[in-house]
Amino acid sequence: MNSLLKHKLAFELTAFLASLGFIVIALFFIFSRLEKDQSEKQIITLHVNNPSPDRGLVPNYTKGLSSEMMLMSSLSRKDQLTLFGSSEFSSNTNSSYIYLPEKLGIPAMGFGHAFHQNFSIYCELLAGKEYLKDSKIVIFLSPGWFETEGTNSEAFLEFVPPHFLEKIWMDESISTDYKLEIGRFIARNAEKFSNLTLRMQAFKTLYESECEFNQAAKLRTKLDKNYPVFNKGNKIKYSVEGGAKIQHRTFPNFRKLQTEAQTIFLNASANNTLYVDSLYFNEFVLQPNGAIKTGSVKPIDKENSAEYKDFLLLLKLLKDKEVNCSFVIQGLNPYYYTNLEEINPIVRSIVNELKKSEFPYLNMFTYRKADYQPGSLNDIMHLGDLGWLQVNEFIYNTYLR
Amino acid sequence: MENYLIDKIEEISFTRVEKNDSLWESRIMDSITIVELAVEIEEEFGINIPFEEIVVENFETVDLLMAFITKKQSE
Amino acid sequence: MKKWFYKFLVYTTLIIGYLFLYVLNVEEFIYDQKDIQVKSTVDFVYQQF
Amino acid sequence: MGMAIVLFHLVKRFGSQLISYRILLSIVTLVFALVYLPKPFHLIGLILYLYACLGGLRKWYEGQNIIFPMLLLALPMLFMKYFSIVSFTDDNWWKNTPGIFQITGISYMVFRAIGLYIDERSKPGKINFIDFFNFASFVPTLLIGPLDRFHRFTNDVKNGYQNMTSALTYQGWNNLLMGLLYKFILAEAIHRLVLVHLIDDGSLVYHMSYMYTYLLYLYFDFAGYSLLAIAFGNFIGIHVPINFDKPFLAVNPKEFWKKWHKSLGDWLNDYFFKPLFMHFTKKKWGTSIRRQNSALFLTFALMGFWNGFELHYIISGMLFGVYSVIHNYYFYQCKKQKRDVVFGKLNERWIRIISIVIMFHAVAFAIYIFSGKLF
Repeated sequence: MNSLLKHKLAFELTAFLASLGFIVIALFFIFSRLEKDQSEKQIITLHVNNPSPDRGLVPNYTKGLSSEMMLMSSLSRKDQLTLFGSSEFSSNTNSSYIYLPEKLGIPAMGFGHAFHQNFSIYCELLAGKEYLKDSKIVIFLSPGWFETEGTNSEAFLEFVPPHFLEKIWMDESISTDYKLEIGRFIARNAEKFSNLTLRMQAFKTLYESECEFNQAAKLRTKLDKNYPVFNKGNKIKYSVEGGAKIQHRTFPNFRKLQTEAQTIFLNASANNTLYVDSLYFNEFVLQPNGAIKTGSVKPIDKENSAEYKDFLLLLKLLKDKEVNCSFVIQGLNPYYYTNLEEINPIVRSIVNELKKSEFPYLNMFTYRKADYQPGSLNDIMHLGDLGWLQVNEFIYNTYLR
Repeated sequence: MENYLIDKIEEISFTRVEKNDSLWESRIMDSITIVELAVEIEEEFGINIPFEEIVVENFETVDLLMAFITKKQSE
Repeated sequence: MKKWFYKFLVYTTLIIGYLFLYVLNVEEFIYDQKDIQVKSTVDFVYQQF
Repeated sequence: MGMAIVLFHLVKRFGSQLISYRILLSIVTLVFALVYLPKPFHLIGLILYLYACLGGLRKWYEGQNIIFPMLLLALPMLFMKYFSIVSFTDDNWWKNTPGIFQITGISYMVFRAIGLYIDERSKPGKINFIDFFNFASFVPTLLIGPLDRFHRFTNDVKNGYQNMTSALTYQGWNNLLMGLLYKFILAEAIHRLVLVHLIDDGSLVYHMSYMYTYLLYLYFDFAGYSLLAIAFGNFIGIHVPINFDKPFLAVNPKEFWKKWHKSLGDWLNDYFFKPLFMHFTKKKWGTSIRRQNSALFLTFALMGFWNGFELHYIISGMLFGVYSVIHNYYFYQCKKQKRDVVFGKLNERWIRIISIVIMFHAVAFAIYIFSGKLF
């Protein structure tokens, strides 16, 4: 090594060390002051004036606090059923969230619309963590979810409002592992959001600090943990209200109702052999040239399915919190879809997981035409009257017998 | 040739020029005037100067320029 | 000495800049982020088929 | 990047007999392209196209006119720029064509190829493919320059391992520090702390503040990136030319383009302005000053088109052209009348300061148009 280089090296090193030393001393001064104003986080209580209803559908939480409150109230009421589902939550009069309160006097609320998938449900339950014990929850799974790349960014924004994120973040009793998963979701989908809120960024940083080589994130997480000043925000508490109690428990004759519903359906679908409602058939299945459209599904590799991972995550949370939860696995119409055996393996895996976790479930999926009950689906994928009555019977048997 | 060049440079650049002035360095010529000079030279001496050869290395002083023109004429 | 001080400044700015921008995300402390609206940059159209 | 630098130094130490520098450089470039670039095969395809064109031109094209070679080499870039302004909604068989031309660094590669063609056209001999490949796709400068010259670059590559001296490495280190400071600290701070928080209320104040902030942001981001590219070049023994040199102290457009994106300014001067102006002068179109001004204006208009066919790029390029024309006219009148036609007998120092202020604001406005904020 020549002397010129040695000289230069010494020059650089002294400059670098001097600036490092300068900064360390400055930071030392600042932090010795910071430590003193450690204060307990303020708790913000959120409440609305109108008592939450005991029936109905909340499509998403973009309406603000009142819709969030309905979820929290529903979870906190041990007499009320909380139903999580997606596109099947249309206004069929036999839909559980209508049928159970109207016909049986059992309070029940539905939450969700299309795209309300495992990960959103996971976040909602995490936000309502303290109410989960003994809550009666039914989750409607659709096989179609598992063909997607997991919950999409738009659905995430609809179903996981800022309050939920804030509440989860500030809740120290929720383990980092659970928060990490939200960070993972945000980090993976970061470019699908126009920007990130402070809290979304915080979740992302947490994920990066734990799962990626990111020194800045690691340092930030350490600061957040040790100095509350850096972790701006307030704890959130929903002031929930008690609700109506179960009014009567007559056991309806589900068998009879189901047979009736099937007969009506067969009449209403008489113009085709696919067991699809005639109006629907004419509008969506029958092509202008007289041909009949068919559908096909993509085989799903469960190792690489984001949705399946989200499902396992949700299951882990439910087991962990000992939630009184049950599942409905919905079917698809095997007369319309020609290759349903392709997704049979993933449905079997789901069923196995549910069995292992000892959650009650109703499996309506079949890939065999022979096993398919006409009328359980109104069209090609949405529950019909018969299907809803079967679901209602399952819920009734699970929670009220 | 020398007088012609000096005259031309003075005409183009509106400045007095000595034989040993460095044309580029002392900003007598710039990327615009250098091209004009080259075209004048082309016509006067009947040579062809490709534009990529209009560079400082060939045009810095009157001496260099004369050498360049002589070289071009002999080609 | 002047050169050395210049280098000292460069290093100091680099380190402080790193801390403020990448560790602390200093804009969180400067700007109130309450009213920031997040939108999905992808439009998901619900399709039945 | 770091790994590549370490690799170069290891090979220099232990295997410089086994593998020559230029082969090593191509291998590293190729691996980088395959691993990190989104469309490595498109890139290689483009290089093959450019090389084939160059070979063909050198063999069969004997004209002095450079318009045809330029257009031929620029063809893929023209497609790319064109496709980025039209949208394909129809379900045609060619609906996927635009994607073929969206290649990282296509504009710079095309400019390098044109420069190479003109520089080397009077020299006999074949251009080695590996040399061309290294030159066209030199990774640090692939994305946004600086634009190097083939002759200079190939010389550096030829000297290869001998160029990797501790002095150059130290120079690289300085460039790296400044690059990091510019791009990741200053530009980032301006962007995150100021630019995104400016509230667009449509007022003049907003547009003014956006204009100056954007100028500073663009400068630090661009100059920082160039410095990083130079630094990485230095670390593996390549003297990448500098691109920015205190541009805001420029007193006139001519000086500005020697300080701001210098490599592009030089390129435009050597391969576009010069031949164009020479052509005008030979044809004796109009008066001398008119010829100068039209050539200047066209050169900067081309720069606008090169940035993209969007209106804001073109207008901003033309605006820079107008600046140059005004300055050139003023300069010409000064020389002709042997006095300063605007400032008169004002103190030299004051003239300088006023010029810098005027130039800075003019640039800020042109870059503001460039940003596309206005239209």
